[in-house]
Amino acid sequence: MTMAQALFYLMAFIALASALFVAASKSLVRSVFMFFVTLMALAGLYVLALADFIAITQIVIYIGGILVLILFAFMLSGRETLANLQQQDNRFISIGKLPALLLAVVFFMVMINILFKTDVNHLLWLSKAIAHKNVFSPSDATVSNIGINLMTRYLLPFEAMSILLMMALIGAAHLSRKEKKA
Amino acid sequence: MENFLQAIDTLTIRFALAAVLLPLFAFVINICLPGKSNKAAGWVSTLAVLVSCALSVFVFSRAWNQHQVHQGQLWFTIGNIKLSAGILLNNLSVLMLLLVSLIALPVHIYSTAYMNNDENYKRYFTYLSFFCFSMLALVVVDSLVLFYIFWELVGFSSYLLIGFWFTRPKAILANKKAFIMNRIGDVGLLTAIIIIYVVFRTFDIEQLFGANALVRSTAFQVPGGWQYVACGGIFLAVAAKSAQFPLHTWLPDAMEGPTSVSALIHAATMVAAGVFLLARVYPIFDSQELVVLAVIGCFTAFMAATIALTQNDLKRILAYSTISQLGFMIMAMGIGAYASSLFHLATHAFFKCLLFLVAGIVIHQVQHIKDEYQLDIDPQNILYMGGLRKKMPLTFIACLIGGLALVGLPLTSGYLSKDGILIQSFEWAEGKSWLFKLIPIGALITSWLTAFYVARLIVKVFFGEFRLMQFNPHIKLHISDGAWQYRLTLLFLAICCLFPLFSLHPVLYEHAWVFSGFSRITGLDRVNIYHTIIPAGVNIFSILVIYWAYAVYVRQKALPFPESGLLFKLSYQEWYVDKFYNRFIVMPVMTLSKTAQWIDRNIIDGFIHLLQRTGILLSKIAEWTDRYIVDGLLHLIADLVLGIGNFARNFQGGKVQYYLFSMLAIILAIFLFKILI
Amino acid sequence: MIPLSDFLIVSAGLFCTGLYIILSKHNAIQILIGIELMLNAAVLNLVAFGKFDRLNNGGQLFALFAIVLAAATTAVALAIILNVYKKYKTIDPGKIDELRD
Amino acid sequence: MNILSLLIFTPLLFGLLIILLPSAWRASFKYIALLATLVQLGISIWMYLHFKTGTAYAGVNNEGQFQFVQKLPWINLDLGTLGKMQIDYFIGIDGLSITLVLMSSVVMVIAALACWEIKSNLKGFFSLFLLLNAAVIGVFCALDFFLFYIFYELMLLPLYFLIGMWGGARREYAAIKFFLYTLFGSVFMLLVMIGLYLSVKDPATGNHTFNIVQMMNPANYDANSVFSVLGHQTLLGMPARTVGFVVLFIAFAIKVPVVPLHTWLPDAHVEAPTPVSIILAGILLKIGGYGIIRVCLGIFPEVAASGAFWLGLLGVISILYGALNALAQRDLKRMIAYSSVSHMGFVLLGIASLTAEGISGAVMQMVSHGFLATMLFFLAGVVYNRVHDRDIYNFRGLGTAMPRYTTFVMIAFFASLGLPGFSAFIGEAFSLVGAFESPSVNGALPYWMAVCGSAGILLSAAYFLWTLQRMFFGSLSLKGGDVWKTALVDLNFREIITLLPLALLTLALGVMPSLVFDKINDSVLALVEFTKHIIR
Repeated sequence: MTMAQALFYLMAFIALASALFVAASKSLVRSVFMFFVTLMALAGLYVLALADFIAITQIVIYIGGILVLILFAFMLSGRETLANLQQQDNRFISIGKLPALLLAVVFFMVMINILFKTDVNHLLWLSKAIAHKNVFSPSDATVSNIGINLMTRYLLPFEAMSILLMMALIGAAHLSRKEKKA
Repeated sequence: MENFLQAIDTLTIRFALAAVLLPLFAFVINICLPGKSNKAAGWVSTLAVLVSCALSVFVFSRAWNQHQVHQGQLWFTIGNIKLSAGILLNNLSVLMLLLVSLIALPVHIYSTAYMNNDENYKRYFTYLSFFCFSMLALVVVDSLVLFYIFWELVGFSSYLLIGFWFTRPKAILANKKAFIMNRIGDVGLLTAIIIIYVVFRTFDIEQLFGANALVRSTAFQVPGGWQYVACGGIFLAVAAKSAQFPLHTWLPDAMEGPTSVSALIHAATMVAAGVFLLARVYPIFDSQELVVLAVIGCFTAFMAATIALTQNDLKRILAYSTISQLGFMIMAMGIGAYASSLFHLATHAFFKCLLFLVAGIVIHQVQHIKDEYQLDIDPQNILYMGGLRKKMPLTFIACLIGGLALVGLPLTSGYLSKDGILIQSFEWAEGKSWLFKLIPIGALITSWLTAFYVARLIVKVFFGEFRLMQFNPHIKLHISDGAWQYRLTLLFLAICCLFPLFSLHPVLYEHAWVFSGFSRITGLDRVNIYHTIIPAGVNIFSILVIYWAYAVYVRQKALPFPESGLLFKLSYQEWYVDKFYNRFIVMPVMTLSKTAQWIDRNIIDGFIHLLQRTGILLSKIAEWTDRYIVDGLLHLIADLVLGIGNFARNFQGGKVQYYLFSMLAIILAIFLFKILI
Repeated sequence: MIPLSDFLIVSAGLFCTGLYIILSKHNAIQILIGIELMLNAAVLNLVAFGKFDRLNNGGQLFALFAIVLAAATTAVALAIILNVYKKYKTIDPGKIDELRD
Repeated sequence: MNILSLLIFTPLLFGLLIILLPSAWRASFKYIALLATLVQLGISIWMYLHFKTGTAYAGVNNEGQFQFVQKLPWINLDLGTLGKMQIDYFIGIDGLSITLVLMSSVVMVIAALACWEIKSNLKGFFSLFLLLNAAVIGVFCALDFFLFYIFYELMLLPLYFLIGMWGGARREYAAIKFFLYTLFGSVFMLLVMIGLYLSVKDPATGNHTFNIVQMMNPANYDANSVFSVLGHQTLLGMPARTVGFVVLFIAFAIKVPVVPLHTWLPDAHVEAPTPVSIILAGILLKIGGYGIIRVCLGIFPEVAASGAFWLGLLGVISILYGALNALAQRDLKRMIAYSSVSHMGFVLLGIASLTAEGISGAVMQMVSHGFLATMLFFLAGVVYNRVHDRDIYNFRGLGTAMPRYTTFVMIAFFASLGLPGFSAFIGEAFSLVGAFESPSVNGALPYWMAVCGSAGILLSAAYFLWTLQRMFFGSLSLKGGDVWKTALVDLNFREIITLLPLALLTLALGVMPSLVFDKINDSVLALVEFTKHIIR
């Protein structure tokens, strides 16, 4: 087992375990922080998938942006809200949640089944990509290529994305503003 | 010569026709006259009758004992028969024509005074003219259909006149009874006429009953004995019209009409129509049927005479005496005394009319007293009268003459006709078994009974004291013979009741001119003892009876039979005939009609309703099936859909997580489905 | 060399965990977290497949877009949650059932 | 334009006019209806005067001898192998129908005059009234069975509504009873009609035909058809022609009405408004009698002859039973209604005798009863309109309060009970003559039937006189007291001019029966001859 593999399984375990904790945790704050761990583990997994730029983006936007946003929204909304937001009955397994659990487990099994049925590792286009040497190698520098692609091939989605982002931000700001006395 | 005769005949026919139609014109004119009590009406009618009387005299003089005159015209065609309407003048019809118009004339004159104060004066004369028209037409028509028509029309006009005072309950009951009883006779006559028609295929009276008549030449035979039905029908008609037992009870009740009407219709003319009918269709009867007639006539005569003995109503006594005399006539027909019967019909018409008119005057006067002193009495009850001979001498004399004629004492016309009948009845019974002898003996007894009740009537009304005085001594009698119309008519009729009008020989009936007109005469030869002994015996005994009655009622001797006795009751209650009819005929018919109505309501309609209910039941069943089975299926499907819908609705809980859950579950299911299959 | 399938299995596990959170939690923010978890599972898939597109970087770039979009989504979602709370005094989506039939 | 078609469709045109006029003009509707009936009366009088008599114009079973004929092909469908369907618009009249047509026209005028009492929904009433009018005349004129049936059914519909909407208290009951009874009859008639159609072939074209006149000729029947004279087919175990006759007879007997089928009549008459009562009694009942003569007797003469005993029996039962029922009635209109049953029994008796006198008498009785029933119902309507009561026991002594009215009542009553001089006497007497003649001529009826029939005359006198005595004579005494006394005014001008012609007509027919007999005689003789011929 190579180092990379060992790391992968470690990261995968951390990610899954923390995700399960998020699901099981009674405390909202705890689950938010454990979600932070999940995201970090995922970023590691991205690196292991040879996507270092994505891993960085993950840390910056998700952990630096989204998570902080959640926490801030959480904390800025006053005591009452906070208390209300926290009150919850969150046992991991209860009669009410059994169908959800069952569904999730079955779903998981189905997906795994499909994965094995399709034999993902030997898909046709993967084989072709390997044959055309269109596969990242751990030594490749990927960031410059991403930048070139972003400005050339994916310019239109990129611009659309930026406008969408701006609209979303303005919308969020509008929604969360204090209403004047109507 | 032939043509000349034809022309004369035509003239006679025209005169006869005019005599018949004049009252009809008077009738039409009277209808058109304005006002309720227009006095012109009386004069129109009287004038019409006067002229038709004159014409009748003329026609009589032309046709009596001449060849018979018969002219007709096509009336209508039905199938292959041609019905003609025409006039047949032979001795019988001209005699009747003369008689009817001669009686009608004084009655009309009398009525102008008698009805003077009635508010419906015009209506009275309208009806009276109509009656005269029908009666005159009845005697001259030549066809049985026409005969039937006028037969019923006289009945109808009698109905109208009996119910002339239609606000009186008794009058309208009486006229209903009269019409219905006459209807029984009419139905019989109609049946008889039709049967005769079916056999001989003609309605013509001359062809049927004339000199060379069909009835004589062909045997009147119908399969199944229906010729007896025809004779029975004719007999019913006679009995109804001439008030013979068992259909006589309408006539006493008919006295509710004005007295002048009773005189004309219910004494002299209409009731004699039955006898006239017998005379018309005489050849149709064979000897057995004639015996039946004789028995019925004799019985009626006897019964009516016994009833007349005890009645207190002046007009009822006269009515029963009319029935009795009509019985004599029928009996005479039955024993073959054809001419005597008609002779008696003629004489009876005069004296009975006279008696009624006298009664009318008396009643009128008593009515005046009653109105003046507000007495609660029946003005017709003879018990209240008495002693009137001094107050109204002319009336008394007229009544006496009429009464004597009715009894049949010599020098009167009644003597001639009645004794003729008696003598011939004894002759007829000669040589037959003793049962047949009962008929002449019955007739003999009846004539003595007649003497008694006539004497009683005259004595009670004209002799003794005026008995109303006993009730109210203050009554002042200022009554008299009345207006000139009264005197004139009484005088005229009283003269007609004496013998010279009919026979120049006062004692021997065989010399009467009436007999010369009719060929079927037997017993005119004085061959045996009856012709002497009977008139003598009858009259002597009658005088004794009259004296006895005088003794009983004036001298107040004891009554021959007590008032509580069975015989008295039988007589007073008119032999219980009316009560019998009410109980055994009227009531059952009413019950039958109620039953019919019940059947209609409950059985026929009940059946319909049963059908209806069955229909409803079936439709209910169908509806149930429809609702619960056919619709039920539909509802089942609907409910199923609804249930599924409601089940599905539960997913629409508004809970986003459920939506998601169900969505995923379905996707999963599809996946699993795909995988497993 | 880490096999592709391992990535995918991890991704599936994360996805199902997120799914479970979404279905079972009564708190909108936790549900939001579940959504993010599922998004991340997807992004992991993109990245894992993106390894086989060196020239165009399709997988990686779309993973990038997805992350950015997730950020925007979160912002909007949080604003909505706060408003919902203001109006209904609860953030349990099970109790906000005015859409119910 | 054929005059007969004109006669039939004139009222329809006027009815259309009424429908088109705005309701605001409703006051004029009755005058329009009256005008329509008067025009119709004028036409039928013209026809009566121009009606030719003589053996060459006898009609009955001879198509060429009908008068005022119009024959147009109407429905001609080529049915391929089934041959051609041939329905003609074929109208014409002979002696049997002319007097009835004239009588109907007169009665219609009277009914129109009686319509003055109608106050509600005038447009509907008068349009239905005129529709009924057209249908009734059509029935008397139609010579094509299909056309006959259409007119026959067309009568039902307006009558149902006229009774059901403008009638008395129990009008729905009466209307439905009437409707069901008559519908029951006509449905079966339809079956027989189709059977006849399939049996008869027009000799000229070889097609099946609905022509009534051709149905009378035995030669026109297919040898193997259901109703073939010689074929002796059976239906339900009975001879087919007997079944056909019985079914048709029942259909018409309901209309007449013959006794076990009569109970619709008292209810319908009592509940119907006066004009409808008049039409019902005056005309509708005659359609039954006319149908029996024209259709039953015409098409199935040999069955009629063999069944004459039963027809006569039903007639006699109707006479006696109707009269007995009339005797038990308290309601004036019901009494008159039952008297109609009794009087129409004479019609059946006359027809059953199968003699010229009997059938002539029956036709005369129908015409006469048309006028008299009209008069009686109009008179009953008069008193009902004034005080809304018809109970005989509630009145007494009307003679003093309403002398003119009483005069007309007496005329009507005495004419109805068969007083000579009025038309009913001639009708009843000659029906009886026919019945008495029958045993010796054709043996159809026994003597006793005729005797029982004449007893009906007696009973009719009883109930009419009882009513007269109870209601009109005596001293005035009314249930409603002074209110009624003021309400019971004597006849007004309109009522007198309505009643006077009727009284004069019935008198005229009684004095001059030739007015009817002259016109019908040839046809009746031809009919009797024809039935004899067929029977032989």
